[in-house]
Amino acid sequence: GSPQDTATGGGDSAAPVKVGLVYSQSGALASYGKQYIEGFKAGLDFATKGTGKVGDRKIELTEVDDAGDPAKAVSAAKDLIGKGTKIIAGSTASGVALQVAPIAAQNKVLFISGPAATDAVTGANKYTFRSGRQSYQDVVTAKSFIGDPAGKKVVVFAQDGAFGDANEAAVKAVIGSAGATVSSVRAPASATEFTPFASQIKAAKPDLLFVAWAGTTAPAMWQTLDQQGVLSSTTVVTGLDIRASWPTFGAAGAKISFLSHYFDGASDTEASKALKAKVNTIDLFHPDGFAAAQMVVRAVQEGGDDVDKMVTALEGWSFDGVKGKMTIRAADHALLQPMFQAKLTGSGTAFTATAQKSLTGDETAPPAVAMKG
Amino acid sequence: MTVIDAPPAQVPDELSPQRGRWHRVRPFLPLVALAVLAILPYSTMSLPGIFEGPVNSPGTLQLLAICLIFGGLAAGYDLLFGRTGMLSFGHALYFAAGVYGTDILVTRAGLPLWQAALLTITGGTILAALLGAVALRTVGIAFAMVTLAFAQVGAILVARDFGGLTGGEEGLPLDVSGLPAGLVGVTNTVNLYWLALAYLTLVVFVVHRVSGSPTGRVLAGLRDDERRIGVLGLDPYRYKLVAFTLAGGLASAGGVVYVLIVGGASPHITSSELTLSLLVMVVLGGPGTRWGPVLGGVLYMYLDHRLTAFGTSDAVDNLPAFLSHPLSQPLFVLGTVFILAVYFFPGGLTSLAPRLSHLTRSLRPPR
Amino acid sequence: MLATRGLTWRIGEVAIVDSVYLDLAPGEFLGVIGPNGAGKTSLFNLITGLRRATEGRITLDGQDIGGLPPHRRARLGLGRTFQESSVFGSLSVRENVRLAVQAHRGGSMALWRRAAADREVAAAADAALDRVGLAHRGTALAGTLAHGEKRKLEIALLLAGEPRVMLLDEPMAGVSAEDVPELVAVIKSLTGDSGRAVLMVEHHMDVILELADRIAVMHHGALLACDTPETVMANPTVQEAYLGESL
Amino acid sequence: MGTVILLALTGLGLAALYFLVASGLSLVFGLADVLNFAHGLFLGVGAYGTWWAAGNLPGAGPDGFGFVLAVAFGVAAGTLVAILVELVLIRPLYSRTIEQVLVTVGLSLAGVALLQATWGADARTFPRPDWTRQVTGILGAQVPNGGLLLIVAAVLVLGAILAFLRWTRYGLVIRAGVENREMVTALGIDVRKAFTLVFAIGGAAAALAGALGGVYFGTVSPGQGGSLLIFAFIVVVIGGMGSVIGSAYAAVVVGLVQQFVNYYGTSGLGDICVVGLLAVVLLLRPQGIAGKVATA
Amino acid sequence: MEPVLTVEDLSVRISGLHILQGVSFTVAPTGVTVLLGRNGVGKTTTLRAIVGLTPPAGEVRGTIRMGAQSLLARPTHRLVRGGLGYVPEDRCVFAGLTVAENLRLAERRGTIPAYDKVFALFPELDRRGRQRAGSLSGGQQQMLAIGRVLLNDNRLLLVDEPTKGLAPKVVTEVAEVLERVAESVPVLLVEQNLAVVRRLARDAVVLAAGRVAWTGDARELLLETALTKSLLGVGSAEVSSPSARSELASPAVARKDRH
Ligand SMILES: Nc1ncnc2c1ncn2[C@@H]1O[C@H](COP(=O)(O)OP(=O)(O)OP(=O)(O)O)[C@@H](O)[C@H]1O
Ligand SMILES: Nc1ncnc2c1ncn2[C@@H]1O[C@H](COP(=O)(O)OP(=O)(O)OP(=O)(O)O)[C@@H](O)[C@H]1O
Ligand SMILES: [Mg+2]
Ligand SMILES: [Mg+2]
Repeated sequence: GSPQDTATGGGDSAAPVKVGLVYSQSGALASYGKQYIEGFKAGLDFATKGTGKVGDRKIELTEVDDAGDPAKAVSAAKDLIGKGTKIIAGSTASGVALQVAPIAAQNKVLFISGPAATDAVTGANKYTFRSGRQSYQDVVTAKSFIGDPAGKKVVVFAQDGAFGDANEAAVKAVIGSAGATVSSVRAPASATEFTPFASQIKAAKPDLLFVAWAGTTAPAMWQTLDQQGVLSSTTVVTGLDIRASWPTFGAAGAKISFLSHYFDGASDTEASKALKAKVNTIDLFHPDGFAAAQMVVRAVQEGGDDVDKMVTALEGWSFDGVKGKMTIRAADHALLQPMFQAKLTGSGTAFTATAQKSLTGDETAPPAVAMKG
Repeated sequence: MTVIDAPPAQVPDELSPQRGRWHRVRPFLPLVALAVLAILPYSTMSLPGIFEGPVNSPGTLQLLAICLIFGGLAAGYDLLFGRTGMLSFGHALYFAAGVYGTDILVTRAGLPLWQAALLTITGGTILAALLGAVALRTVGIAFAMVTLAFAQVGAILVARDFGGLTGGEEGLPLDVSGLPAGLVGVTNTVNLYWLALAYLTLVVFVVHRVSGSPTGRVLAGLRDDERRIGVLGLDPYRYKLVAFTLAGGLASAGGVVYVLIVGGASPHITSSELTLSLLVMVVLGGPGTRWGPVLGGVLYMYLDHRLTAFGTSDAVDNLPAFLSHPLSQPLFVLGTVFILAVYFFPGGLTSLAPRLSHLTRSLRPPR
Repeated sequence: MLATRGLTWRIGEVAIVDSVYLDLAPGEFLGVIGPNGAGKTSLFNLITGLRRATEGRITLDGQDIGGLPPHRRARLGLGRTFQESSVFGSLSVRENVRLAVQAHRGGSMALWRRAAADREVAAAADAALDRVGLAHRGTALAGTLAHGEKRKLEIALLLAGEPRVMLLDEPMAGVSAEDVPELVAVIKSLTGDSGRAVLMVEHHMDVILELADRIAVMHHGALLACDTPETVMANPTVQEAYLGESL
Repeated sequence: MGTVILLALTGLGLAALYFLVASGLSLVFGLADVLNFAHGLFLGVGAYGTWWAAGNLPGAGPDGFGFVLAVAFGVAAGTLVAILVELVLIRPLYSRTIEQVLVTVGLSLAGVALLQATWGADARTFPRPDWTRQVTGILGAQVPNGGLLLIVAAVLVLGAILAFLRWTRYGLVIRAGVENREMVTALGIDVRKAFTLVFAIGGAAAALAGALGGVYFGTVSPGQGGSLLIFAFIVVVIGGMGSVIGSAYAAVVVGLVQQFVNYYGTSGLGDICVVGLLAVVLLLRPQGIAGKVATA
Repeated sequence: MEPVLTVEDLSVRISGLHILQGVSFTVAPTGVTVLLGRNGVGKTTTLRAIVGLTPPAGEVRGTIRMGAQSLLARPTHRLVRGGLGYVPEDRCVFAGLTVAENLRLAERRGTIPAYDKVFALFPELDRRGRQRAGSLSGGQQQMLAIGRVLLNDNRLLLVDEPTKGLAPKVVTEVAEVLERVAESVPVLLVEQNLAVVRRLARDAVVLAAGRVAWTGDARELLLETALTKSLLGVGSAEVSSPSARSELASPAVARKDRH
């Protein structure tokens, strides 16, 4: 054989459609990955009306674990592409999404990124889409907590690195441009003792504190903010993470205003009912998997085996997802979607989130970016 | 004088001419292996269970390419650890310098690949020379810790997205628009494979030549007794620095190839865990031997990648929970395999060969 | 040739080596004796640069070498053996000696030449091994040698470097009676030819007496006497402090 | 002023955490000469053991005596694991230092993965008495009780280890055993028992650190031990290999430096300072702050 | 008399090398039995096999008995606690520990350590109690190594080249110490210094090529020129010559010619 052979995806109209799912089954983000895949399967069921087929063609899933490692994800993607897969979805971690996206473009396959929240996936290239929200949408939701930002003082507390940078930049762009003064307190992601940062925040006397913190040290961080009196002195906004993390807020939870991508009960759509029937309790990243499946079905329906047709079919498409009305913006493939404000109540290990308000996809739309590739 | 059997010659391979039946054939075996590896992509053979697809499928070639890179890296690291007895915990830094250096120069500065590669390798080598010059003022565990500290600073700089260059924890995908077309796209994975093979060959050749050279002999002496080397009239510091710099340069060259294969840089390659896994690879294969580290590196990376597939396979899923849960964690399997290897192949995989031949010899009827 | 002037090494308040004045002429064989702990090995360490003297000067051919690191001193022609054998345990006996020969032939950084192909080095190494009677053990790993064999290897390593001044630290310790004459002959041949000077610490008095032109006696770090064997042996302090009752 | 006191006291709390993690590491490294990468696993076992006991062990709970019982259970679990590890994995490899390190590396990989396989990758809420979440006002600073608890525990552990080394022969036996095991046995001492004991103590200290770290962080997660380990290593090395007192000093220095630099400097500088400190200390004094001067 | 130690057909292989090939000898219950032989013949290996210190790569066959009790396959520390004292060849003092700590380590549970006895023999050890053993001179280390075993009561002492590297005066002292020790405890001694052997030994065992070449009365061995020549490779003149000092003191100074 030739070293440059790749299997060609069958043009046969009854051949199954291969879909590769590259996501974290193990590693630090394994539980995000688990929600994603459950959501995907439920979504596939929903979008194909339980047949698992689009027309006559079966959707054939290949799941690959990337363990959160971009190198493994790239290997997996190349392997799948080599075997004739035209659609790849998944990417739990931002680093994975960013490195798989160029592979998709180079090889002209469709890539639908998953829970990875980095803004950089939006507009990455023509072949890359996303099925989850992006950091910017979080920040726009956060803005809705302070009413008119003009003249207000906003502090961003975020960890060092790209995630923190993106959040800080987004706050400056969204709230700062609306007239608020934005400053930031940054901490190393490895920090275990947060008193210095809490003191800095307190000294800044903000009207709104926006916290972007991920990782296992979050509970210690919240406790310190609480102990040093930050939570009771200002409005504190942060993203609501997966259910398993809710109890770790402890008493601090009641003092925080949450912006939420999704939580069980945030919406009451057809899709959410279908999803709930499958997974009992919907969690943060179930909707991402669900939406990805809907997009896959749409792409296959309209595009068959032609990836360019798939792209055209998805661009500008609106559909009813778990969260409500979702729109794929044609210009940069941003996924416009509703976002929520939430409150957390409860104690011990039993917490419930209740929706305060929901924002439509247009209200939280990120600014359009130019398509890079 | 005595009737005691003469001891078996246990001299490091490079430093003495080989004898025996294999005498004539042996020097050519590596060439044969190289040739087989070079034409491997033309084979459509399927090895179910070992690789996902046929040998020449892009996925398999990609996996093999990564394995080969790490084989080369491990061989380079062995120049420090196995051959000179320097325990560096910061070797990942020079590899990462190669990866990030190339990536930044290509993606952010828009340099052509060859310039970026050249600059990166030169830079990586100089970095190794400078940091080595400082770190080598200490010995033993202190040396290990100083190198670890340097590498840790590198890791922090990368993770903090210093100057917006590295992409922080999200990593930096390689901008392929300026790259030669032959290195881009899944269909061209084979070229990356050949590149990796070339890198491995280069490293093995360099390490082999260097350890067989007069300098290599000094390095071997340093491993045993540094004070004695000084008293013989050789400056231990200079020799160690040369080994350190050379190994650093080889590692950054590996980084250049790696970034092409993976198509981007991500911060976990800066972690001390990578250095630890290099150590693991070397010990797994057999430190101070020519093929041990290569084998160890290839095997380690193979397991690292393939175990994720193993963990999700049906065979594992069907086991009772107390087995299937741990087994579906690739790191659990890797760690366990590794512990078992330390136990059952002390001296590394390459020590198996003499032991096996010993076994066959003792099974053969005496003449 | 080699001279020390007021050489002193203190640890805290204690002088381990105490203001030693020594002169070694070309071709001379100077024996060093002294009770255990007198500072003989420490003196060697100062001369070869493994320890830095706290006071005093060391000169080799008139050049002050007190500030040089060990390898620079070795390159100037200073060679030594160690009291506890220190050989390269994971190398073969032959490789050990080749390394020493190579070190002597110039320490340039040859990364690409094949070491095994250097016939001159190999020949010189084999000659050195032959001289100490270890040729038949050439392929054994040095770490597995029996004690006496290691002592011989030490001497072979020294020979390979062709030093002009040799410091031997108890070369006979642990060598079986049968091999003593052989080793004595080897050491004797060291000085015979080329104006080399030898400084040897040894507790075997018969060996010292057979080999040494002069004997230096150390006691509590200081040089008690340095004279012909006859005079030294007759010295009552030496008899009392060092030789003691005969067996 | 209040800020300085607050930073100093919380810095000491952090130092106490580092010391708790480092003490066992230092003991095992200094005495048994094993660079124990599996220390993070022992931490994890201690933390998960406590967490499990508080929920499942009769009599144990998140408060009062029940909490003490839970921590005791966690420490016992950690100790047991450490003993098993020593008996099964480390003992057969004595005098093969590198292999020992490698086995502990393998163990740290496998062990953490095992914790994850059993209890999932996500952080779990850690049961802890309510007062540990409160603060105490000291000279105008609101000092978290959790940090104070760590300081008290660290002082107790330091005292206990020093007493062990000072008043028993084991310290001697082990130091000698590291140099030459064979000779220790040739003096009629069962050196293996002594090594097992050291591992047990190291494991117990680690497990206690894990449990108290759980109190401090409010959660347990499989990777928690590993992330603390790097600073513990730095503390051990700066303090001088094997000197428990040295580790204590070093922990204080590292904790305070991090805390103050993080407040007055830019973020992340604290970490770089600590790493730089390590390099400087090693270059100036390779044996660490309290390490003895090595002789040839 | 029953021998205190019986070694029968002892064979030791270390990583493929057949080092001892069926060594048999006995140690008398009183006095010094000396084990002789060239470098590398296996003397140290024999002693180490007796105390159970053969390296892991080694394999020991045969029988080693103390009285009726077999010593093979028993852990070293048990053997030592049972009264088998061992002074190793390279002294093996603990370099990082002080002299006092080295001694303290050698104390055995249940017996009162005889510090006064040791310090009487080696006052140096008392004086240097706080010095690190690694910085002791070679001779001082040897004293420490011997002192360590003498702290306890033993049923048999195995001593490997105790006079190696010692000043003549100390050699004499060590020989005297051993002589006195041997009055109460039997000693199996490896020694190269024939003067010491002559002074101490009652029985001798000569090893050659991994086997026992000769056993018998030590005096007989040292007196028979032919025997010493063939077994030990030295002329009896050297064996029986007076010490260097008396040699010098005599008018017929025979300083051998140098060339
Ligand atoms: N690093 C050190 N620290 C403290 N004391 C030391 C150190 N090095 C040597 N000494 C002491 O210095 C003295 C001289 O030691 P040295 O080894 O030079 O003696 P020596 O004459 O060679 O004895 P031997 O004949 O027994 O080998 C001894 O008392 C020794 O304890
Ligand atoms: N661990 C080992 N591995 C391989 N060979 C060994 C080992 N230990 C000893 N030998 C070999 O066994 C032989 C006997 O060694 P041993 O030390 O018993 O001799 P010895 O009679 O005590 O010699 P010496 O008088 O020099 O002390 C030597 O040839 C030595 O090389
Ligand atoms: Mg000496
Ligand atoms: Mg011996």
